[in-house]
Amino acid sequence: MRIEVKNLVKHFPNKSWILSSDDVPAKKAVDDVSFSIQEKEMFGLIGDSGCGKTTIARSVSALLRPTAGDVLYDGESIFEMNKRRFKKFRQEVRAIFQNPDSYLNPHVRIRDVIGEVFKTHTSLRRRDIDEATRDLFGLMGLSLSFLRRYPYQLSIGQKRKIGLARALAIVPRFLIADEPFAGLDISTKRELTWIMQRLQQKYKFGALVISHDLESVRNLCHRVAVMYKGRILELFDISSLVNKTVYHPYTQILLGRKREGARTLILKGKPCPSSQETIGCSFLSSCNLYESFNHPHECIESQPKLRTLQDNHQVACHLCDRALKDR
Amino acid sequence: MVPDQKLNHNTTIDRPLLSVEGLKTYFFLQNDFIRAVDGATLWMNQGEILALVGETGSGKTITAHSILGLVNSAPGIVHGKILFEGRNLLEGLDRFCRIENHGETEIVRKDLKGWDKNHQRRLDSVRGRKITMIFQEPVSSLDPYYTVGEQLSETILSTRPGESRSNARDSAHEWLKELYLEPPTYYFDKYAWQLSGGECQRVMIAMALAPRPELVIADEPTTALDASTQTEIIRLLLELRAKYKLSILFISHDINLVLGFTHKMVVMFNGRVMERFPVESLRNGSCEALHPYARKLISIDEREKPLEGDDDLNLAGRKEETQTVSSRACKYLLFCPYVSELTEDLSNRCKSSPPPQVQIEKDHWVSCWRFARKA
Amino acid sequence: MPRVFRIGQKGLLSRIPALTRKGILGISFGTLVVLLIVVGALYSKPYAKKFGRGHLHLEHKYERPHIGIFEKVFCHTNDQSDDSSESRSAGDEYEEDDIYQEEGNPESREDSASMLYPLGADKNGRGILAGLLAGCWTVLQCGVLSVGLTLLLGTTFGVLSGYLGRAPILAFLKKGRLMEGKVGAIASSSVSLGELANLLPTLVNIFPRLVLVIIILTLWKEIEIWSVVIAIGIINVPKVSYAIKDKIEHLKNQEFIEAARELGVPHRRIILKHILWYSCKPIILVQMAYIFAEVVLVESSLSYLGYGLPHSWGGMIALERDLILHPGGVYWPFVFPAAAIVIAIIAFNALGDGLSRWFQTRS
Amino acid sequence: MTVKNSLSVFLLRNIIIGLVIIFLATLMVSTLMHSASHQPREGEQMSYFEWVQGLLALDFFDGQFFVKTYRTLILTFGSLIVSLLLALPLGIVSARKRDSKPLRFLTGLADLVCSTPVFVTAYLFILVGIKLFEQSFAVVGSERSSFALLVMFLTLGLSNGTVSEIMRHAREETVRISEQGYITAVVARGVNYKRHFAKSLLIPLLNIVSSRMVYLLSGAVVVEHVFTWEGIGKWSWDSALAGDYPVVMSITFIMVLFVLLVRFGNSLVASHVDLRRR
Repeated sequence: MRIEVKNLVKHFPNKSWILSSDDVPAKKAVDDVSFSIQEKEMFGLIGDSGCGKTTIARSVSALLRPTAGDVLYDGESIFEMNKRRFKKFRQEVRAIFQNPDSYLNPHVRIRDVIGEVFKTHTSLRRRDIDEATRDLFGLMGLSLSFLRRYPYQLSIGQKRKIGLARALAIVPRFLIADEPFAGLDISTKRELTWIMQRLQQKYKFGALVISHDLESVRNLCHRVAVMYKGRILELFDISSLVNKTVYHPYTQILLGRKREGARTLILKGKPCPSSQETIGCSFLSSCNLYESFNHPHECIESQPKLRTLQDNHQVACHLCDRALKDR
Repeated sequence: MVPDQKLNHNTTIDRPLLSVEGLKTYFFLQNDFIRAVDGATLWMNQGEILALVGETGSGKTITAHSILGLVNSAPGIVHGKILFEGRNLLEGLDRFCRIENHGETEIVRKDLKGWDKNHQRRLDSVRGRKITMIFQEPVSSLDPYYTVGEQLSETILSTRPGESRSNARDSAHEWLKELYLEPPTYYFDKYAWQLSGGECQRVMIAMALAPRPELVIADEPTTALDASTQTEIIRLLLELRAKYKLSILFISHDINLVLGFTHKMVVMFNGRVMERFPVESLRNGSCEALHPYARKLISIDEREKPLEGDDDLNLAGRKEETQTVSSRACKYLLFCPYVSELTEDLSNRCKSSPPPQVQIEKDHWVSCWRFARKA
Repeated sequence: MPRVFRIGQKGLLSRIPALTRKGILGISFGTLVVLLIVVGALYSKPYAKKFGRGHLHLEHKYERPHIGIFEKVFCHTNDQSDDSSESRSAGDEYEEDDIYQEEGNPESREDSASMLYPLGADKNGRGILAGLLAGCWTVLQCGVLSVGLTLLLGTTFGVLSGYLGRAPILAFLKKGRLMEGKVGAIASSSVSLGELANLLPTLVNIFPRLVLVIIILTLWKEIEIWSVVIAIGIINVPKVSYAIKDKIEHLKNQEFIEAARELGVPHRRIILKHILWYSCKPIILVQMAYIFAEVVLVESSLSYLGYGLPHSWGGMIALERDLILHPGGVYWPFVFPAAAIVIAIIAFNALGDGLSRWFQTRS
Repeated sequence: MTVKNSLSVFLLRNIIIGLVIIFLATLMVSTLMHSASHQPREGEQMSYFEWVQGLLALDFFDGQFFVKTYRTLILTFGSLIVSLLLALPLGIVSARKRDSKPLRFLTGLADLVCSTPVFVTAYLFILVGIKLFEQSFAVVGSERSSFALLVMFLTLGLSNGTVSEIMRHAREETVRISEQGYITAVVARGVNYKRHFAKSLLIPLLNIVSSRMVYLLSGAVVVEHVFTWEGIGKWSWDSALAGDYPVVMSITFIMVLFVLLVRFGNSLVASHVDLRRR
């Protein structure tokens, strides 16, 4: 059982008034992205806000029709499934949403939030549902007093946990977590990570974990893809993250927010001007390799393709292999 | 760029530029006080970068707002001293506010109008002139109805009265250039909602630096930004600090980030300062965290397994318990791992009165009764 | 003047601001007056049966009120609406209890007079109180029916225009390459299903309401309750539908609608449960109160202009039009109905205000 | 796309939509009139297209028509100004100083008094006038002393809940704006925040004013009745009762046009202040 994303492209047309024809170039949210996630695999998708990772999450959970490309679930396109199959898909592939303040209906008690999951996918009776909910909360280490509360009575971390509980109420085979750690304190983030690890080892579900910093997925995921402006720049195993063998300058920046890394990054190197649009490599404007190799022309001319550098380590950069030789 | 040694042996003169003593900022909600800041004490020297670290709700932002007098919900600041360049910004304001303690219950009598009038008058020469601020959400802290350039030149005009508009425009352009917003003419006529977060934050920095302040309060300036932009912004800040001899009060919740470039670090929890470190020696391991909370916060990245009671750190779930504890007790009492092995009188002290700040070594202060006894 | 912040128990007086903030004061006042109106409406029929309403007693023309304080009040010349409103609400209690004690014996002349004219009589010698009670009945009937109609229509249009949103109705033309470039863009972007559903509220909303009402009313030969109900019900539709539309458009940015879709909840259930039941309940309740006030306003204005229902407060004022210009110390014939209208409107507004505050504090 | 281009697009869009709405509205009224129960008088049986032809030939707009329209517009705008003068300061100040008891009382009082129906207010004024100035304002005829005009403005401006509505909006918007991040930032910069505040308050105020216009017009119907002030409000009422097709149609046309123009101006100003609206 695997999820496969094939050449996914999504354009958002600019808001069109009457009389304004669509000559305005549409915003490319996702630009020809393809990857696949094996069964029981935790796949991390890292990138800045607005790089299209949320768009990918929403198309994988069939909330958004891509402009081109396809998403296969067990080799079957989720957009051409028949009703019965699709309902099963809805039950097997569950998502955690990004914004804890808005993915819970402010007027619904937590009990009913969880209860709705069972109501939709099972034919349990009221009492059984309550029972199941209580078991679930016990498993997630949530206090039962939350059941009677409304979302505004919970802290962000607790809302996050409720979101996780809502997704895992009926154990899915695949979990899509969109920024599950955003806006959390370090300690709460840690705790949530631990919970997810524990449950993943218990239930062995695969997951697509989306985050904006590399650290939070470090000891959660098995494979990581780094996105920038709608493209995947680097795709590697978590091992190469642990022993710091990542090559793309952008990934190095992301990694650099670790202590001494941050130090060197912040102190060495100059503040770069704000990024403009280029036909060439999208990362050109803030690329330090580009500086050190004194401005090679292929970076400006062509958008680099994702190609294998070592075994299961792919990079989309013209200069990375040169940089590797120089080491 | 900032040369390395400038950070290592800090070239700071030991004259406290800003010192906050026993600051208390309360809010009143549903018949109860929210003690956002409850007796916070911190100080920073001329030309150094002080990191104010804490988790959400630890009152670090409220502290910053209190320093600049931006707290506008009642009762607001009720007690404390804010000394800037040796001058108390709350001079003689205590006659407008009385705190009465009847056992556990606390009554605050505050003449909001009188307090406000005098406080604003004291702030006028400082706020926006000597102390400026950089905010957390750059986009929403710029007025969407005026162009960036207008707001920048407006700020410049307000700090230098008698300046002609054209001069203000020119210096606004210079400042934009200084922050690598090239070409300045392009950015001058942009609105905040037409720029990216990073660009907006640069504009905010320009506005903060244009009056040539002594102290810049940076309230989580990089939290809302992307990973790659964060480092740029911090680089910029450091570069400009070196250029204009600024002191920076850097508020953040991200210890890894802060350890990279600051001189001193102050850890806050529930409106009180728990511990104060010299960052350099903390980085090279020559000094380690003593307060249980600080240790938990700093070492949290090395650990793979949770300590017990890690999930208790957000208080929202445990409100009822916090109410049973006296408001004067140590804020960390509920979570302190040493509670069991405390002696009788010590635990009584922890319950009854706020712990004092004890100096362990140079620039290393802990506020915990256990060390108070040792000292 | 220092402000005091004190933990723990507070005096009742110092709680009043908090009560107003929570809207409890408004709600209680509103409900009180609503109850008064209901009681009056229910009592109007038996009262009329007992003492008669329609037929004239010309010998009682401009009979003075038979309740002491009003005679005192009307010795003073000028009167403001608010102190007369006090007298009105005071008067209600008077009516009720002295009606109940007098119930048995209306035979002696004075008693029957003081029963017929506790609030005096009008130009035709009819009892003001009888008119007020009858007006209560009319307002209640009219209000309930037309508010029901308004809510029905308004909710439908609101949900349609909000939920369908900007789904372009002619998009398929563009997709089918039937319309290229500008024209296609115009068509697909201008006419969306949501805007189509929003058309009727818009049309109603740009009309001066009374003009539209009278135009609608001319459809019927003579005025009966249904025509008024329909007319007033229609002109209030935009309020509700806009409120619901805005709410839904605000909800669309919230993720929980999407979360429900992701869970696999069908659209119908999302609309009915998540949008209408959970999220729009407060709005609908608040709007109900406001619309009720509107109904009282429009209905009384209609019958004031002489094209409304028979027994109505507005009509009672209209009857005394020429008297008002030169009142020879005779104020009660229009003070009481006016006070009734004002109090009713204020009460419903207060109710709506209180409800909205109440719901605000709850989330 | 450039700003100028977007502006022209914006104008064109508004105009087209306005025309469509006018067409639909008049069509609706004409169908209502045709299916009305009145028997129209001889020779006044008129179809919609005849009316449109007459409209294009400007048949209906004689001097009397313009005079009446002018009177009603005077009445509407005058009362709008009155209610704005009362509502804006109250609303804004009460939002700035939330814990001052006299203000709260004052706003509450205004809230109550100003939701009374027009004719009640009118009679209060008449009574006060009779008692204090020994004169009644309800003189039959069209000529008015400026004092009487003022009384009419007051009557319409202070009733039907216009004041309380505007006041409520002003209050809420003031609170909302002063909680905005950029106001705090401006204060922290030591700059005078009043400019920023006023500019942010402008758009919501314009919106509420333009949406209250319709209510003022419908209130004008009653006011004109009470004070026998011959404007199109009274005229429309009478001619609707009389089933006078062309008059009702043209009055409808004028009123709808007026309302739409007000809204158009509102959105124009709004889009000028806030470029995001284009």
